[in-house]
Amino acid sequence: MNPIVDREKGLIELGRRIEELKTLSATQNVDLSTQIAALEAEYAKIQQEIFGSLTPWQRVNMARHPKRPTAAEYIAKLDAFDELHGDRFFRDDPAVIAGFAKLRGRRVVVVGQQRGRDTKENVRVNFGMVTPEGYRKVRRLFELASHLGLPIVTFVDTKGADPGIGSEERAQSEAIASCLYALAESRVPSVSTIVGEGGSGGALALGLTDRIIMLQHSIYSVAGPEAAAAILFSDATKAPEAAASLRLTSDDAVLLGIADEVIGEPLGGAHRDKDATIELVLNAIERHLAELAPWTPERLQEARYRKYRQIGAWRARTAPSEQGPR
Amino acid sequence: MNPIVDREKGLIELGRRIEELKTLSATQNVDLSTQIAALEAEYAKIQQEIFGSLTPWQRVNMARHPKRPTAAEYIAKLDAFDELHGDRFFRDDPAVIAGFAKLRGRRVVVVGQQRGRDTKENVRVNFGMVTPEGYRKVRRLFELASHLGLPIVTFVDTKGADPGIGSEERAQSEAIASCLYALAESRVPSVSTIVGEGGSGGALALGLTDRIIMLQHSIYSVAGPEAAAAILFSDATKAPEAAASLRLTSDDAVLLGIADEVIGEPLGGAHRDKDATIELVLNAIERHLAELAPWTPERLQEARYRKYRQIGAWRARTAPSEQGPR
Amino acid sequence: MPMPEWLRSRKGAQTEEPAQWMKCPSCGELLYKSDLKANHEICMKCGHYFRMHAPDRIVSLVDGDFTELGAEIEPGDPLGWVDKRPYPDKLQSDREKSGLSEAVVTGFGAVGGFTVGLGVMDFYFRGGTMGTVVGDRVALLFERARERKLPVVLFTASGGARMEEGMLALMQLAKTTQAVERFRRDGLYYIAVLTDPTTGGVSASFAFQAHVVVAEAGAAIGFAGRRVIEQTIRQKLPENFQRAEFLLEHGAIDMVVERPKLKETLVRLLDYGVGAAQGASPNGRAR
Amino acid sequence: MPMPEWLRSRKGAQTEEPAQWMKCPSCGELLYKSDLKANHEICMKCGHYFRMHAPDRIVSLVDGDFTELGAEIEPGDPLGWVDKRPYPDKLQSDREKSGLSEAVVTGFGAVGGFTVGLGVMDFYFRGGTMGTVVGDRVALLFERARERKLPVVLFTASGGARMEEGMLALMQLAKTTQAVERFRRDGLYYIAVLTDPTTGGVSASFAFQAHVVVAEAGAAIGFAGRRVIEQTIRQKLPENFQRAEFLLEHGAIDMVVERPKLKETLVRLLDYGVGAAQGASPNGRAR
Ligand SMILES: [Zn+2]
Ligand SMILES: [Zn+2]
Repeated sequence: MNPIVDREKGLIELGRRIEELKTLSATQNVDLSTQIAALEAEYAKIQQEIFGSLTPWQRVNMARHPKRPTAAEYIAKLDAFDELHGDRFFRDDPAVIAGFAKLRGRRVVVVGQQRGRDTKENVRVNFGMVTPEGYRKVRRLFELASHLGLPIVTFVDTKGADPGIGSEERAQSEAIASCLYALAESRVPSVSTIVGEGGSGGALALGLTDRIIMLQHSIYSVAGPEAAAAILFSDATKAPEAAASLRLTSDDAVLLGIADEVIGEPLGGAHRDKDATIELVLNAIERHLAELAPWTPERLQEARYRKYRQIGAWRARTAPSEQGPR
Repeated sequence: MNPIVDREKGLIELGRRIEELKTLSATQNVDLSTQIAALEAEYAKIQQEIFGSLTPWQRVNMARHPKRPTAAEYIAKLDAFDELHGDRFFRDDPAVIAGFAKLRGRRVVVVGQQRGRDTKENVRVNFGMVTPEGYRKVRRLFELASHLGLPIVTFVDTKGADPGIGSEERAQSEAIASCLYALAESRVPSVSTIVGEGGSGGALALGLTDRIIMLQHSIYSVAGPEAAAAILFSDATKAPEAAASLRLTSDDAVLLGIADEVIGEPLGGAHRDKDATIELVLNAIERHLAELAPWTPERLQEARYRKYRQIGAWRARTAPSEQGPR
Repeated sequence: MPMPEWLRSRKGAQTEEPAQWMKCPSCGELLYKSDLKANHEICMKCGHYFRMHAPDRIVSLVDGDFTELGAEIEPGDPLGWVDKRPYPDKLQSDREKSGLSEAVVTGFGAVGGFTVGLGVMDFYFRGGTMGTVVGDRVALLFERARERKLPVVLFTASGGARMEEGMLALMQLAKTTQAVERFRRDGLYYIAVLTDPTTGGVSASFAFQAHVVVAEAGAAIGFAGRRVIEQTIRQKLPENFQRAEFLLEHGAIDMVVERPKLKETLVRLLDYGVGAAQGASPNGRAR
Repeated sequence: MPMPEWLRSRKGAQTEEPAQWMKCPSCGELLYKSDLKANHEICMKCGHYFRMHAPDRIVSLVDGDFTELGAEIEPGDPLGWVDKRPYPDKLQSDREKSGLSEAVVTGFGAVGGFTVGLGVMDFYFRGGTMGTVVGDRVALLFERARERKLPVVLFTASGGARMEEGMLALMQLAKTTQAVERFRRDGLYYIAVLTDPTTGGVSASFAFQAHVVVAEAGAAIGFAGRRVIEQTIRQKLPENFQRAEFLLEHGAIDMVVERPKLKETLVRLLDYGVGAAQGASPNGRAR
């Protein structure tokens, strides 16, 4: 069970009681305003206590919250969407939703990783873990976008690429490497938004973009906190510590020069007001696309190159140079 | 049983007797020259009778002769060969042999369809019928050649693309279409040689080249004679008639403006003198490559476009034009 | 929408003696032709899709008129082919039955306001097989659309390359591929719509070289024919094998569209690509 | 061939106190180090491939000297990472053990007469993991080779992205991919040699972006680690799973080469591509 879901329970129960009192007050024509105001104050206090400041591990769980809006929900709010399927080779991977779309009237190619919203959908989309077929569909759509001159919009949400036998047999590494390559060579503007969990190379395959937007409680991580704890702390239960060490929050992403913008979430998380969150995200994407629209392909490629090139080089104070035999 | 193999039997027996007499003459020191000369004259006469003029159907069977040199044998006579494997997606198809090579010192990418020389090899190479994985390896190597500026040399020898369930599931049509596309967009010289059976789209996938060479008894056909007979004559035993109607010989290919050169075969077929045949083929390929080497990519593409564009338009006497509503 | 006069005249013999009824090959129901046409040529009882004649398809798509291209390119008999009948006889009887001069009609028209190069193959003419004329007309369509910087929409319906033109027919795969490649290299936009059936040489060339590959619901699509595969593997294939929906699941095509929604879908697909191309700087990459 | 002086000095601590014997982890045989080295670090008894140190690999490949590139790019501790030990301590001890400052050595040298940009990863330094320094050095290698229009040969050996550098390590997949892409876009030639093990972020970026992907015999290559997969599927994997030979069969790599033949193979592969490029007019297409 997701710890955030646990903590929410009392709050949700309190909210229900407030609603009940309001209904009672209206239908029975009794004045309960004092009681209601008291409960509302308590609600706000508890909400602030729980969600006012979240630890990294809590934010990981917020990013994984089962009610959190998924890629499909963002895509549903676009002005138009026509899904395109398949890698042309092997299979259509339902863990990737992709196609032509209009975002605030602008024609784009959109690609999203789809986490399941319930068990049935999770089985269908493999818990949002994309197979090589899925990445090859992604690559195909990136190349299509570049060919037609359409900007690329991605929604990132996966705990990682599928680690199954079939995925290894069908060259998962090559599939991810090809997505990265297609984004690197693309000649159109691109914006990725991390809407939930940005897990490792399987997430970055959709993320080598001109701009990176993160939702406040989304995460971007080199490895899952559980895996990192198991390997580095030799103790999988130390995931909360690992989550803190990994510096995987949206705030960290800004400090480390990776995220270009963070979209605030309602207190309690994006799922507490899906429509407003989605609205903010789409506005932000459109703002970045509008800014990039006049750029030439050469300028886009040069800026993108510099963006990722400068992440690193932590001790080198002088410009790198060649050194001969010594 | 291949009818040509049947007809050869008496001749091979006669050849063996001549060899025996020669050995006897040498070891026993008896003069058998009269007998030998007589048998040799008979050999030549029968050979001329059998092979002097072959019907189209006989040439089909010559093209399918189990001892006929295969792609691997041509490739073995190159100056160097380093095989490259795989489609990067799914499987390495052994029905395609492909890699870097040197042909008369010239660096090339070579791609050949490999028919089996015996039952065991036939099982391994699926009787020379290429699967989508094989065509995707081919496409990858065409693109590699174009990127590195290496000419493309292909050896065509297949009764057709694999018609199995798996091949349909993995989009055989798309795989062949992509090979054709890769040849059309390639910016390097390309020469295909039909060394045996050039069967339908599965053969042409390696054949949209700047130059087309055919061995004398190779065939290039829109459909297998058996299939054509079954469909058009409603009688699969009419394959000989269908073979004649299909105009599938190398002579036809020249008359129809498709083959650029035909390499003569020894009387009795290429397998009667493999080394000499292979030598002639490699010389011809090198001659065409040398001619094309100084051409710019633009000139190559333009000439290639015209080559295939002009095949057809049989009744149009005037230049095509648009016609409005009438 | 009325059928343009020129299209009516092309349909020739067929429209002069119209049979009132059609029998559904799937459920056996007798259907009024006029009702069937009003229902997009889909059986009202069982939903079976009748194969559409090219002129009917064109009329169902274009906003108004249609300017034909390459009608002068007419078939010959390059190989002097005779099987049970001479090839020219077969061509003549298909011409009379269909009112068409060959198995594809190509030209320019507007679809939902977008002027496009439009090609429609007709299975009723020699099973939609591709000989030199189909190759020439398709190539010409891409060449002229390229000159005019217009997108191409191509409806396929084909049993493959036409045997009666031998090697020449096979080479049309090369010709059409080159025309598509040159067209795409200029950054132009190509949508293929695969209808029942799309197999063999057409499937293995321009059908799968489009940016977007749409299939009509239920269409049989593949390289090898169903019977060839059944003979090879000596067992019956499942009913859905090689159907559009099967291909969608196997990742081979972009979408399956029901016929009544085809035009509106095409208009949306055109809008994405054409709208983009207006402000685009295509990069010359092909795929 | 003698080890260049600068390389010997880099190996530092390791060469000062040389143990005479090595125990084969596969068959348990005790092997003289000098014999092992003469045998390409392959167990004389069972054929087990010992993982090679980067300097040894470089010496085994280059004709003469090697000009190092990017040695000044040294690791920091961008996240202030502490698990059981602080990250700087781990770096320091690996530095002492390996004589290397990071998990990759990059530079220029001649291999069989062909001057190339050469990168060699070292599994003995932090399991060959890629942090910002590996990313910077690899990107710099491709940038400098691009300026000099030289081919690149890159030996991978990596457990993936380095966790101790968090998101920054992940972003090195993007950085290196861009450098490879820009390099290839200029028509230049890149050969990757995948050695044991090549997994995770390195496998999913520059390892599989080469024109020719060679694997050393027996090398484990994959995206997910073997243990992760076994935990997921709750069963043991076959021994050959994710081995170079397995990948060859599944079409993922171009060739499997035995270590003693590696140099001669590379020289031939370089000859094809470099020889061609001299007279070529590359078309700018990437793949
Ligand atoms: Zn019906
Ligand atoms: Zn051993």
